[in-house]
Amino acid sequence: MKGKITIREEFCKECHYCLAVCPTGHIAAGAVFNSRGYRPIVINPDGEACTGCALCALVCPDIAIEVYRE
Amino acid sequence: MKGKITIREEFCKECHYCLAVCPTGHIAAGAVFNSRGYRPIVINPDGEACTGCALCALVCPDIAIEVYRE
Amino acid sequence: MKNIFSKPKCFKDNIFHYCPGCGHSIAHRLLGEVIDEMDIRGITVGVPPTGCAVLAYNYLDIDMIEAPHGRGPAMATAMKRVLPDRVIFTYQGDGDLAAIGIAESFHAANRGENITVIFINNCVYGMTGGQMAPTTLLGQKTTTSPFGRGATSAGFPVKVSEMISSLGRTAYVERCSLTSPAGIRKTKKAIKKAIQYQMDGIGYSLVEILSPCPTNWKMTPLESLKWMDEVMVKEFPLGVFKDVMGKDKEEVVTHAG
Amino acid sequence: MKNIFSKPKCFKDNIFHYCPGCGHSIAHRLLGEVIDEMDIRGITVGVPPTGCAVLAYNYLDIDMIEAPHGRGPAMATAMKRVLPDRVIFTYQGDGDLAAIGIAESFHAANRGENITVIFINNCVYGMTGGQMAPTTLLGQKTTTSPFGRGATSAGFPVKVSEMISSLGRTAYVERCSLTSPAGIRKTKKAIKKAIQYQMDGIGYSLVEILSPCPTNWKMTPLESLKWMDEVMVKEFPLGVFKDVMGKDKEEVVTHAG
Amino acid sequence: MNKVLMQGNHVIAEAAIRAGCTFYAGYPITPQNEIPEYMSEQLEKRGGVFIQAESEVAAINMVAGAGAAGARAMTSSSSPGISLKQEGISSMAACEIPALIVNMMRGGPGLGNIRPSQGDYFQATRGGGHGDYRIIVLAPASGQEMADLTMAAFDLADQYRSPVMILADGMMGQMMEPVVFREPKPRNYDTKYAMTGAGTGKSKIIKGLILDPYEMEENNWRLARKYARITEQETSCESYLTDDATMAIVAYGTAARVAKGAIKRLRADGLKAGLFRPISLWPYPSVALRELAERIKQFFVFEMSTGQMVEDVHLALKGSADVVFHGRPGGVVPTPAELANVIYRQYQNGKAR
Amino acid sequence: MNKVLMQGNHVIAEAAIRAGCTFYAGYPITPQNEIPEYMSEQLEKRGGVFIQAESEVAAINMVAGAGAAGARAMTSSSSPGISLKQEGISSMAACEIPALIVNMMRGGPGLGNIRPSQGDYFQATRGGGHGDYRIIVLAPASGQEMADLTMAAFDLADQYRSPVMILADGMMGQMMEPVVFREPKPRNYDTKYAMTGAGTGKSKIIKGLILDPYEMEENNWRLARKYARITEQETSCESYLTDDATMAIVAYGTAARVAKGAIKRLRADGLKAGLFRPISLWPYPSVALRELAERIKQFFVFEMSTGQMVEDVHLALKGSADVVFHGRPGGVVPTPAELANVIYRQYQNGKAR
Amino acid sequence: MLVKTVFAGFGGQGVLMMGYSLAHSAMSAGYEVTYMPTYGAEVRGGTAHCTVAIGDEEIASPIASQPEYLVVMNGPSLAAFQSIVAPGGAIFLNSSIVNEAPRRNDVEVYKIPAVEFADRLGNAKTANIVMMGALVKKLAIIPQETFLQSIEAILGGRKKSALEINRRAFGEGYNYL
Amino acid sequence: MLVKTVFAGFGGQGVLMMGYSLAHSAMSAGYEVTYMPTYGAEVRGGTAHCTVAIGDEEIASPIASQPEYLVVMNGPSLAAFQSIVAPGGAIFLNSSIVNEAPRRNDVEVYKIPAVEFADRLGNAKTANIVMMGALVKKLAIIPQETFLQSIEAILGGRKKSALEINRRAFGEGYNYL
Ligand SMILES: Cc1ncc(C[n+]2csc(CCOP(=O)(O)OP(=O)(O)O)c2C)c(N)n1
Ligand SMILES: Cc1ncc(C[n+]2csc(CCOP(=O)(O)OP(=O)(O)O)c2C)c(N)n1
Ligand code: SF4
Ligand code: SF4
Ligand code: SF4
Ligand code: SF4
Ligand code: SF4
Ligand code: SF4
Ligand SMILES: [Mg+2]
Ligand SMILES: [Mg+2]
Repeated sequence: MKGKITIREEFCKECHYCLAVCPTGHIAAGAVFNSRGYRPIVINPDGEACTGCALCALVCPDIAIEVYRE
Repeated sequence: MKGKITIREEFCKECHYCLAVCPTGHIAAGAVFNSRGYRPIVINPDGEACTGCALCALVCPDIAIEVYRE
Repeated sequence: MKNIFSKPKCFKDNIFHYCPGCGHSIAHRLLGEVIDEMDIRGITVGVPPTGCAVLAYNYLDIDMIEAPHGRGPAMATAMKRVLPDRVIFTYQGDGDLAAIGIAESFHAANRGENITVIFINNCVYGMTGGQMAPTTLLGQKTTTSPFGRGATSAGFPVKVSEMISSLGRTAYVERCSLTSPAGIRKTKKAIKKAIQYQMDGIGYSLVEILSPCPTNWKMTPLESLKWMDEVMVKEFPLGVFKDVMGKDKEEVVTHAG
Repeated sequence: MKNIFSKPKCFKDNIFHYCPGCGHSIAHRLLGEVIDEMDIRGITVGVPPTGCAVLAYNYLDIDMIEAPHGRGPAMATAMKRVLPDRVIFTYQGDGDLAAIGIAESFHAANRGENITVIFINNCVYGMTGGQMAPTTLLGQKTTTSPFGRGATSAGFPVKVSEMISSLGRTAYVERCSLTSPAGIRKTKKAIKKAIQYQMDGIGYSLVEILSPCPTNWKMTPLESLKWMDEVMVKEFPLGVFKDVMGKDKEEVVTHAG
Repeated sequence: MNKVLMQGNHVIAEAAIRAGCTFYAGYPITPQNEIPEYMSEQLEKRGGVFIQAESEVAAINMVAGAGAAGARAMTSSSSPGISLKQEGISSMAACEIPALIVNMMRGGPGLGNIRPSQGDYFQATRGGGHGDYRIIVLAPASGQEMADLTMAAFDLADQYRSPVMILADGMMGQMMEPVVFREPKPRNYDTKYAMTGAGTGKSKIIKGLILDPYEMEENNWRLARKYARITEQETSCESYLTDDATMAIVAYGTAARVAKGAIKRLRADGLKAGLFRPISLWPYPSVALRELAERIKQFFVFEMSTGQMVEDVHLALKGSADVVFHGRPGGVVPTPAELANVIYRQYQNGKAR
Repeated sequence: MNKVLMQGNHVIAEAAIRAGCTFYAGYPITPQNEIPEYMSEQLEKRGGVFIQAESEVAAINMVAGAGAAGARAMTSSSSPGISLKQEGISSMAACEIPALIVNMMRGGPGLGNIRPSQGDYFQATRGGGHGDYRIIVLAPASGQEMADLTMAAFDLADQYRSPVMILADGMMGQMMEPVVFREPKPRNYDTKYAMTGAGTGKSKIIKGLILDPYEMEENNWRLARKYARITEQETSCESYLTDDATMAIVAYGTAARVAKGAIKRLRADGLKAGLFRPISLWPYPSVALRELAERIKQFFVFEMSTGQMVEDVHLALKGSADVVFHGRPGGVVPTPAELANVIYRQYQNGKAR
Repeated sequence: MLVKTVFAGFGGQGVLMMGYSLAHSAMSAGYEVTYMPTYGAEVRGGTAHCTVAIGDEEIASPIASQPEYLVVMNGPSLAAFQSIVAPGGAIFLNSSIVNEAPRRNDVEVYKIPAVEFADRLGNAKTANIVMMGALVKKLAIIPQETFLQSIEAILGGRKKSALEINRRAFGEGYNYL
Repeated sequence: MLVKTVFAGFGGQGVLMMGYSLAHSAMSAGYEVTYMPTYGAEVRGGTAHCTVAIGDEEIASPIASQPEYLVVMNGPSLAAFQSIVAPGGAIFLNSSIVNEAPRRNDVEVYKIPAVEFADRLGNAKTANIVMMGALVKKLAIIPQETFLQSIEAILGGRKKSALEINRRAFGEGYNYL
């Protein structure tokens, strides 16, 4: 694993911009509502590994994703 | 004489635009103040005859000149 | 002999309150002549500005409504929308149009209101005593630019015709000058065309008229004309900036006539 | 592992009040990143608008002063003149900048004030619920153009970058878009350049940012991005409109990235 | 009679159109956006003119133009936007141009917030603009009154050639209530002044500029006489349960509604409270209030502000009765129970019984 | 002490610069053009910033920006231009930004004329803008007071973080009188709020937006307490020949000057007249007036308007004395003799003797 | 009589429509009525709510301090609003989404699996109408048919089939309690 | 003591300067003083005028209703202002330009051929100073030298020769009466 993301669930607003840009399909839509009525994204159990490319964070309007790389 | 002008003396404000454009030198600066403190132009005793070209009236800001032609 | 020149029929016979050599009254007369020739006195409503020409209704014998400083185009917009078959024009100075009224001017033009704007550019706030206007030339001394207009603090002169003609829905924009018989004739033609465009529903028209303000320029009237021809017109080149019915931009002539 | 992406240092850690997919918060973040990278938090004063971004001070941890709707450029003008060594920017929506604030925007630009304007073009009045903006596209339905914006009554969309760049004393004007990672990176670069120009005393800079407003466009966030790339950018082509330090007008690219 | 459930903003817009309003210009601002939104659709459909102005300044001057051109015209805004219209309003008063201006007040000063408030009373009734002028100010307290007063406003505007303001607030604008639209009066006023072109007759001028001070003075007094006439003839108010009351709440608009609710509770608790509700804020119903003060000696002025109308109460009563002020500014609408508590505490020691 | 003969407008401008004003923004309008004209030359020469704004709206917001940035800043205008500044003034009051605003009143409403008038009293003292706020309003009646009050205004603005207005008129602005410029106080106020960048410390916010109504309410009351403090501490007035007077004229600014002239004549004719002259119009010197009314029972309010300040007189006196109003609106400045005649006729039947 | 009901949920759950339909039908049933929505930017993203007051005389304030009824469409709204319900009042929970139980024990609680019902009817968007069925029944001041006519008047020229689904959704809620 | 003087003439005749110099010198001489010019657009084209009030106590109004003195530089101004002069007052006429005689016979009239004097001094623009010489003499409250110092203070850094001409112009007027 080269990269890793953490999702700040209360920040996510379910816009799915990150989903659309993640080159590895590492992210998936969520199903559980947070306290603000949105379903934050989750790590896609079927997706490929995160490369730490940070594209998801770059397009995320809500600074809901933090990215780590080795 | 082809043309003629009449000067509305109370209207004239002594800007001398008309003097500058009259092709025949028919107009001259005046010397007598009107009630508003301006010295209206006069017919130039030494000038040529008026041709009725109306250039003076065209440039007069104060509609102080009426022009007649035969 | 036949009278071939006297005041327009649609004029009241009052002595102008303007200073000697002022261009406002020439512009008024031209407007009057156009109204006479087009026979539209009865259907025309004018919106004079706050500025030296605020008293235009003392001369033009047509319906006129005073606009708060700069707001003529907003008023005219509404009047034309309410009375689309009337001829509605504003008459505005450079302070009125390009400073306090720039928003209303810009947006009425941008909407393409079918009105006519007669714009008197005299590089200065005449009525209030010669302060710097948006159109004041670089280096020009006025009562609020005592060391001459400096670009760093006041910017370059605003080019109204250029700016307005760049807006998509304007129909006709021309800049004229009152310094010569030819310039005056051209100005009249431009006013007539502008109003004709309005009557034909072609749309927004603006005639910018370079006009002397000897008083605030601290020049004699004749010096003023010379300054206009030699200096002012360099910054404000004459010509048709837009004509949706003709070629889009005629050759820009830099001298009157 | 090393954290390579989290909120800018000059940010407060509040959840944005913006709608899902709104571009405002991306623009905020980019600003924050630029402030971090240039290390200017301590000398920067921001003027947020009246508009959805009115609460920008809840996120950016810098000195900020609210401007009445549209008046940011007037405020910023004064602040920069009083504090020439500070970095002063306004942040404005399309209603704020091009409707109510067009006069202040136009004249601050015309004076060439050495400030930076971050201009969020989302084709709509976001905060008040989606009314027509000066930038609303022809045919676009909004709550005050229920039949679609019609040119005859509302005119064509106002092209802010084009207009501002035509003013003599503006230094740098670029239009960017937030629809893609490349667009976002380019936007950040533009913001940085704009502020750099200010710090170098080169003069007035404006970065227009095409930004999604899914709520008022009545689209999902992803639909919004698509609409921007396919429709909005046609009316508002991207590119550098003015750069007094580089070539005067770069090739205008019509798609983000 | 067709009762409809409608939001206050829509009620005003619909009533205006029914009253013959054919011109609307305005700039969005919460909490009155539904007025321009309604107008944008309905005026377009029903043959009128809707313009989303570039600003409130432009809007008021458009309305001046439309009104001067003979149309029934209106604009609407909320507090900050109304401040921007002040030069225009002063100018319209000077030029005697009829029009309707709606202010759906919100919390102020400055940007404030968008909640219901009554902080613009001074501005509305004292001329936020410059110079000696007044405009008629009407304060509806229900959806029905929104409809009725909107129609009345156009008539008053025509009759007195004056701008007329409807002064309400976010709650009045947003709340829905059942409303019946009455038949408007036919527009039967002299509009000879209208700027429609001189035709073959004399040309007309509409202007506020009068350079000669003595002429201007005469004009100011002429306007003052008009204002006196309006004061005599167009003052309106409601008295609610004042016949047997030992104290009266004085409140208008939303505050008056809350007061009515409080009165029920107070009466249940044994305090004979009544309500004096000005409907016309200018002209203020001073005479009626003074008459009431012949019997009632305790007045409790309640406003959603830090205290503005209370000055008119003092001016009317000139010390002839006790006046207590209670204010809830900033966008707060207290509940009837809250208000009743405050009043009860104020008067419980038998003072007002 | 150097006495100079200077026009009122210049006096204000010079006093401002001496008081440390380094920023001026304004838009030309008669009769105050000499202020921006003076500033354009002097601020440039003396290291300040002069901006001829594109409008009064821009000017007031520039001044807000400069004031917020920590500069002593001012703007000036006359009636119509002041109307345009109302949103900005309300916003500055909300944001608590100190600055000086000068209104050289002219005849109104609307375009009116450029003669001296006092028709903007309501606007100045009641908040022409929206929401619950007040600004301090000072009314000089001489060139010397123009100088002194301008300096005082900047101190008050700083002390209370509030816009302060000098309310005068065309005559005060145009007239020349000998003036001595006193040494201004050093500027010794907390300016921690100023928008100068956060440095390495906490960031600051200046705003008027408070979305939560209860928070806003608390803020409104906080401001109200500030206004109460100002009322307590900053009220000022002059009493002239009131000690033995049987009646007092109440007048401010130019009207008060005329009144002083009238008083000499009246006293010569045997009517013991005095003058009560408010210097601070807001806060109004109600307490002092009330005290005077313990002895004097006849008040003659004279304004160059159709009657505005007279409301404050009524509010102060609450019926405890007779109040007669005399107004000369529209740009008329009556002579002392004219005024004396009117007063004499009013009181000659022994009523006031 | 004066009955106040607060409706609360996420934007998009048809919360304002619930309030409007109640107010409309109460008006049709001859009552005085006010309806007060949340408005302005605060609607954005957050929860939406509205208040309906129904009375037999003029209603003083359209803003509920202590509503008798609270209809709650999601968890956060329950948290935000449960405390304001008048003692002895009732809370209607959209139990398909709200998992939490109210903390209040001085009010009645009705749990309606509205989304399940709606899903079964083939239109998840009618969950709000299901809730209305339950509410209208308990309110017991508006005839069923009056309410249904209001709904139809409000939806206007919608498709017959859609109206039919609404009727059935209403019935489910009505009959559930 | 309270003396009011009105100066009137065309713009360009130095009317405002006359008033200003009088006010300035009266101030230097220790009096209370006010100076009120015409202002605004009305100056344009028309006649200019101003009023100076000199007193030994605070001056109530700077606007003269019945000035004791009127200094008139041209015909139209005479027509406009002669009626306001207080009975027993005086009118100073620039008789080089004003041909008309005042209608008033209850005031003194001094005719000063000011332009002739000024022309003879080589500067027609000093006609106003000539008039001031006459006025200051008749006023008899300001020492000659005080007035001349005021003129010099006002004209500031002007050329010595120009100042000298002013002194002589003043002297001509002063000695003429
Ligand atoms: C709101 C407002 N601001 C300012 C003024 C003062 N004012 C009157 S005319 C004018 C400017 C005149 O200049 P311009 O528009 O160029 O017209 P000009 O007199 O030069 O023809 C100004 C500033 C005013 N009357 N109203
Ligand atoms: C003087 C004034 N007029 C109107 C408003 C209401 N208002 C607030 S924001 C706004 C427009 C917002 O649109 P925009 O500037 O495009 O910003 P966005 O929300 O789209 O980012 C309006 C009209 C106001 N607050 N003040
Ligand atoms: S960092 Fe790159 S790979 Fe990892 S989740 Fe984000 S977009 Fe996908
Ligand atoms: S881009 Fe951000 S806010 Fe949007 S879904 Fe992804 S994590 Fe959530
Ligand atoms: S009409 Fe022609 S020739 Fe005659 S005076 Fe005029 S300009 Fe001269
Ligand atoms: S152009 Fe007209 S105003 Fe000028 S001098 Fe000739 S006649 Fe007189
Ligand atoms: S001031 Fe200038 S513009 Fe005004 S009337 Fe005089 S010359 Fe004309
Ligand atoms: S309304 Fe539009 S601009 Fe405003 S926060 Fe929502 S998406 Fe963003
Ligand atoms: Mg001009
Ligand atoms: Mg926008």
